[in-house]
Amino acid sequence: MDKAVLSIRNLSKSFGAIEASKDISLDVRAGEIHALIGPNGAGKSTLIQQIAGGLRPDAGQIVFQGEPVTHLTTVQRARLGLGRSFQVSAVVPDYTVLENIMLALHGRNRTAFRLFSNAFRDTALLAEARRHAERAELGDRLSIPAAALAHGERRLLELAMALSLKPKIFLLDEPMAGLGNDGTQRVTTLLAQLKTEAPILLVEHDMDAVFALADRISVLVYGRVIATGTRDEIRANADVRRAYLGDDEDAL
Amino acid sequence: AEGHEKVKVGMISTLSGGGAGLGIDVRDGFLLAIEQSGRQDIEVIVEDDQRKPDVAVRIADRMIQSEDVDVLTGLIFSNLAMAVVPSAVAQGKFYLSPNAGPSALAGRGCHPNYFNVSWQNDVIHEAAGAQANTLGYQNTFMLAPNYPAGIDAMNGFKRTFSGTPSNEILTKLGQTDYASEIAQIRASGADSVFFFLPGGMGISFLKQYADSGVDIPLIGPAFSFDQTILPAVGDAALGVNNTAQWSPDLDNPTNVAFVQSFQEKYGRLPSMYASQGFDTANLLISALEKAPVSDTDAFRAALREADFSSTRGAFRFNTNQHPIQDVYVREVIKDGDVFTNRLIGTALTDHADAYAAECNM
Amino acid sequence: MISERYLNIAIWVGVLGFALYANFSGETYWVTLATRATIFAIAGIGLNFALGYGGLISFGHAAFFGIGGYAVGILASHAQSFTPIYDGFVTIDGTQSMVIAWGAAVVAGALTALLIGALSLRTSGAYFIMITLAFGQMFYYFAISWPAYGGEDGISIYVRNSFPGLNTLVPFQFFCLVFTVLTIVILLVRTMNKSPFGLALNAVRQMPQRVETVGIAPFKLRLIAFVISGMITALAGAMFADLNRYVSPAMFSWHVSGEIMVFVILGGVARLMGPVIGAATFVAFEEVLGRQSEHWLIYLGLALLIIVLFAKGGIVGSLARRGTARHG
Amino acid sequence: MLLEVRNLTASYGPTQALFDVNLTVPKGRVVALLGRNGVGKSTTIKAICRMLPHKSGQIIFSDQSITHLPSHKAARLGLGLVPEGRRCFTNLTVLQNLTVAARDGYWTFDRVAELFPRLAERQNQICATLSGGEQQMVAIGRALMTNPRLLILDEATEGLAPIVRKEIWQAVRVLKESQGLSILLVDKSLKELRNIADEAVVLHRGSTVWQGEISSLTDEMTDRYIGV
Amino acid sequence: MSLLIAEQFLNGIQLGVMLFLMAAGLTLVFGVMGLINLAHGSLYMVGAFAAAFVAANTGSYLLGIVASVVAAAVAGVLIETLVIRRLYKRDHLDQVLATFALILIFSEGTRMIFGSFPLYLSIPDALGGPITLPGGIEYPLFRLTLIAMGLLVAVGLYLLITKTRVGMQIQAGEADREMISALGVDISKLYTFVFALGAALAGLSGALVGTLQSVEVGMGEPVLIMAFVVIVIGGIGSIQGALVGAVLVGVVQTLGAFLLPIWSKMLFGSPDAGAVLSSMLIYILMAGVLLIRPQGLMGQAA
Ligand SMILES: Nc1ncnc2c1ncn2[C@@H]1O[C@H](COP(=O)(O)OP(=O)(O)OP(=O)(O)O)[C@@H](O)[C@H]1O
Ligand SMILES: Nc1ncnc2c1ncn2[C@@H]1O[C@H](COP(=O)(O)OP(=O)(O)OP(=O)(O)O)[C@@H](O)[C@H]1O
Ligand SMILES: [Mg+2]
Ligand SMILES: [Mg+2]
Repeated sequence: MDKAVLSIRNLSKSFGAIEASKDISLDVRAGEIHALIGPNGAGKSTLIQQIAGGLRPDAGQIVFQGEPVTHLTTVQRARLGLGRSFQVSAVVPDYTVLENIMLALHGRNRTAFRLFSNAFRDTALLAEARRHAERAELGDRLSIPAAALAHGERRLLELAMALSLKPKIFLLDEPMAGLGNDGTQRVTTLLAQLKTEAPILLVEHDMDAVFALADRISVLVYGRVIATGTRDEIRANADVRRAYLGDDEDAL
Repeated sequence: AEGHEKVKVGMISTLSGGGAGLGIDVRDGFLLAIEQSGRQDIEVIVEDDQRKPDVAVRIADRMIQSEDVDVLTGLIFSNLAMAVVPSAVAQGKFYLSPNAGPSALAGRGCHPNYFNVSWQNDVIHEAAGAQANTLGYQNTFMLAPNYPAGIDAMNGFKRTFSGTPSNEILTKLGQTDYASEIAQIRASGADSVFFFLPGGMGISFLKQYADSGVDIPLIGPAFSFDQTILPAVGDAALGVNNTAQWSPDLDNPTNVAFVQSFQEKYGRLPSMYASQGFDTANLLISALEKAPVSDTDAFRAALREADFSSTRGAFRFNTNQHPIQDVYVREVIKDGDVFTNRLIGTALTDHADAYAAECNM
Repeated sequence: MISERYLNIAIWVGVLGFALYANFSGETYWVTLATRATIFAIAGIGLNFALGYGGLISFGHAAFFGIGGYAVGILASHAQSFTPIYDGFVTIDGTQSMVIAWGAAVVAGALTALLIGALSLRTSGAYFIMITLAFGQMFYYFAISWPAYGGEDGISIYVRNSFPGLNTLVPFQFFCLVFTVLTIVILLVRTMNKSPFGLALNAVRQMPQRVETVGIAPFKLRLIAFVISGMITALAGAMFADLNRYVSPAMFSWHVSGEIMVFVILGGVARLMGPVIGAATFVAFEEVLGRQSEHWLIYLGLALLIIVLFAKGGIVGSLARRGTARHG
Repeated sequence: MLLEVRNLTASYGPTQALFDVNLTVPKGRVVALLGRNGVGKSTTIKAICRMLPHKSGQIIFSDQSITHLPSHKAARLGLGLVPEGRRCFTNLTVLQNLTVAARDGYWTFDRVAELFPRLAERQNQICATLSGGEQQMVAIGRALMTNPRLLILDEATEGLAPIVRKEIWQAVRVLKESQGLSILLVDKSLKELRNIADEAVVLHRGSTVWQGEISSLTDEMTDRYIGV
Repeated sequence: MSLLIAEQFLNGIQLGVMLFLMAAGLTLVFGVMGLINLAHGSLYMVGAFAAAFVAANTGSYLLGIVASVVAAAVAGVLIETLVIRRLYKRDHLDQVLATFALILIFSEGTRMIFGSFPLYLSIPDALGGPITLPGGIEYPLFRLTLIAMGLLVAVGLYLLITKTRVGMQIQAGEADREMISALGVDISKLYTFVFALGAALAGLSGALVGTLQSVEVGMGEPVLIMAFVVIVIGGIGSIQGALVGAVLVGVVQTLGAFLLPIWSKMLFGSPDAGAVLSSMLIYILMAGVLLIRPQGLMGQAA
């Protein structure tokens, strides 16, 4: 608990009659992958959005590295080191893989408002961008526009952009969605490495991946955290099985 | 203009877009006079300004820089005249205005090469004020769009009107619905309504006024009762008194011949604008008969003499080279199937505009 | 298909060459036309910066064009009548100097764009198009009905403003000045488009939420782009005033906004030289067709229609393939 | 044979994505389209649904060439598509999404609501605000409501909770068995596909490399072309 | 005075409904199909000219109205199939340029056919003159007819868009054309139909409103801008919004033009400032509304 990088305290959010977050509290600790699972519409993406700053909670606190950030904008939070990927790929479609990553690097370095220097002049920065692309296995796709990437590759680019921000925490919303088996494998390996750099809050429906990666798991149902615990605790939890996993053992 | 005997006239007029009807009539009247003069040495280049100041300037530039015209004419609207005239006359060209007469060019901004053959803007409204006095109106409701010509109209009317305006309303330029103004007129208790709403605004207002059942008499400058517009207004305009320096039934030989030949040539009744175009051309021809345009001073003097017979009767130039003329009162009538104007009196005799004193030429 | 870079150079050389040819063959009026096209090109480049790169479809750029023009017109009219513009604890006089007047126009354009942008950028999509149109119309009606500076009659600048070392009344000298400005503006825009700012700006057009999550504020990006855009267009307005020696509310009309947009689309949206070739083509159409027939607008309409329907990416887009990748 | 695709090629502008795709979907069978990311599975499906301009090759649906038909006509012959990335009509409500293109038949709103109770709960919510999984349900329901003869599912279970996924596979099985519906599907979980598909088509770099009974798909094949 | 204000309020509402009528076709095409059609004003003009021409030649106002609808619808079908159809996939910009070109073509074409002078179209005798409303206000019958037509169109459109499948399909087409077509809806034909309907409405309103105003080339332009203002204030895609927006604009414009000069006279001794402000008023209103609600009064947040 002492090493919580991100703490969420009693967060609540409703859309009209729909309560998407109900009094949610959870911590993400240094060095861990904290998976957030739950049925569709449970409020996972809504929670991620509130942490990232896209939505304002109705009540509650978000504390990042000991500082409350609830009142900050998305941009300010991103600068503090909240690195986020989207559930629906949101990369810049006309930009090549390299350009997308360079955009992230300029954002991170706060150089985006330089009007009169060349964005691609800095060779060190370019080299770094290539490194990030390679980590996401996009090393040979550098000059392909994102729009022309297959669905799966676009997800990888999404990850590459997140990691090039060198965030203090990763907020990943379904990074495996749409990836084939080998893709899932690769991302799993990548995430396992990444957590040594920064903890990860991972939303994912791919249970193989979740159970392979997560140090701890929180289960969200109807906006409420019904359980938090280790993989085994969660796997054994009857409520979780009923609400989310289903009883069919072999599907896991 | 050295060497060649031909005289080149550049006519920049509004031939497309809103207000094109006016430009077309000025052009047709002008060309008719040239044709009737039988002079082959006058070459007229006609261009459309689309009622856009920058287009007018561009055409003027071309006529001056590349086509080397001697005389410019044709502009319909004051704002276009303000865009073209100062720089054209500064470059030594003559400009004869067949329609617009902004006060800036009549007063301090007058120029030896600028001649106005129509009227200074205020004059027609001054005549309306005078006619209002004649009719015994005491409190007139006034209506005009909110732009310089509208404000000139208000001022012109008030300059001669001896009653007190019951209300003065400036409407939005281009407004098409007048229900609100008509309600105010109805509630005002005024004994008459003076309005200046050129073009489509006037058509809309007249139709709506007629339909509203308000029966306070209207009076106004000729612009909303001209031959270009009357067919579109129809019954709604019948009987309204309006003021102009010309009327189709003015009984002088020049005018009778003009009206007849215009009808023959173009198959429609001439408008006041057509008569102005006709007069402008005749002024030019009269001056050319006395001096070549290359002899600037002599030509200017010849223009100043205004030795031509105008469709409107007596015509001479004041010190600011704007007309001194009679302004008449006309009434809208239906002559068979055709709506037109009939002369019913003279509002102002030998009238000069109010700005001449400011002009020191 | 040629590379965009060569096409760009060809366009630049083409405009300059035309003016040189016109000047030395004594066709002064053609020089004036080239000047007109050059000024329109600058206005278009201004709009293209917001519209092409930033995706900000402004239908109100006439506001900046007009503000630039009026800045020059007002300063000149005070200089002509020897009355100060402001006579409080400091005295601000009018001026007939291009450098000062154009500078004032750029500053006025920047302030106007800052105001309009700060308010309008809260909206997006068609709402943005319409709110910018609304601001343009406000300026238009204000200029028409406010009597202090001539209302609809506008302001006449009897003598063109002066520039040190030049006789601006000579059409070719004035052209050279304007063309130099165009060249500088092109180079500036090119630099800015390749800068990190350009990278972010082009991204925010396509995927604002992504730009946000890499820590760049979209609003700030857009506002800066809008202000730069307004400044460039205001500069063009100032030069237009000097070209015509006249300013009027017509500069604020929505037709002008539409025409500036036509330069951009005709030439090629988000193409560096698109507005230049677009404006040149427009001016040529206007000139050639306008002399053919009273009904030339119908031919202009048809020509525009054919270009939109069949030349995707405008003239530049259909002649040149996309410039090489940014890091090329 | 309900659907037959022969020597299909397709391009996105200058880049060719499909080189030689061949596949058949017999009546009443469930065929899985397999291959790594980017091999052209979605492109094949787009081409079948006539959403890409035709390049070359033949597409025959119930003995009729649809190679040159516009997409709505092909659809009316009985193609029901659940596209990759959901593509719900974000400005419509759930109910409107489901009914907008509905055609008469077995599937009605009530039956879809039975399959996805959540949709009935949210029937008047605008789709833009639905969660990812909820949108996926809408996309499936929407295709079912056109009562197709061939249902095409492109990653239809992406982003769905395991429990929902199981329900969908269950429903697919029911569709096949009780109604004889033919199904072409793409999914990432080979494990789950093996339980439900009859046949498999394997794509590699825009070409078909194999078609046959899914049970005869060897580990060597899956290793090489799918990656497990 | 207060009675006059009441009457002005009524005039404002009347102007509003008239604006809605003018905007109705655009609501459909812009609001629902998402197409920026600058040529809306041209279709309005086509309707007015057709009505004036037919009414003058047959002597029947009713035939004129029928002609306006038919002519505009035919023009709509032509425009849609020849031009607009190719633009749905393009962005707003190309639509703006192409329809801007259409304005030029229509305006000059009309001028070539009918000349530059305004045409005559007047209120038929049966609808002419004022009637006395309960409460003693005299009100022109024709204006009341316009109000009735406007409301009728509003209700009709509302039902079409929200209650019919066709309405849903159009909206779906706006969100994702390719997809709705892949689900078996012939969206091309549907769009042609909707565009023609929008054109017919524009033509109808051109004839009706043109009866009260002037039938001349260029009459459509102010209408176009006003129609956009109305729709944007109301919120794109919402018929109720367009109606509310139109009435708001009508009332603000009418009362503003009436009261601002009076207030300005009281405050500064001259009505000028008020007149200046009132000519900018609806644009100020629009900017104000969008600043508070960037998606219009009844639009959905994007
Ligand atoms: N703007 C909104 N208005 C109304 N309801 C909303 C809004 N945004 C989200 N919701 C609802 O809130 C609930 C939570 O949505 P959220 O996207 O967080 O789910 P999720 O857990 O990410 O689901 P999934 O796994 O399917 O992506 C859903 O039922 C959704 O419909
Ligand atoms: N719009 C497009 N423009 C250009 N190229 C594209 C486009 N869409 C896809 N491609 C390319 O076509 C190829 C096939 O893509 P497709 O989407 O069909 O793959 P897929 O097999 O469905 O992959 P995934 O499993 O990731 O969805 C890929 O190489 C991709 O880069
Ligand atoms: Mg989600
Ligand atoms: Mg795919």
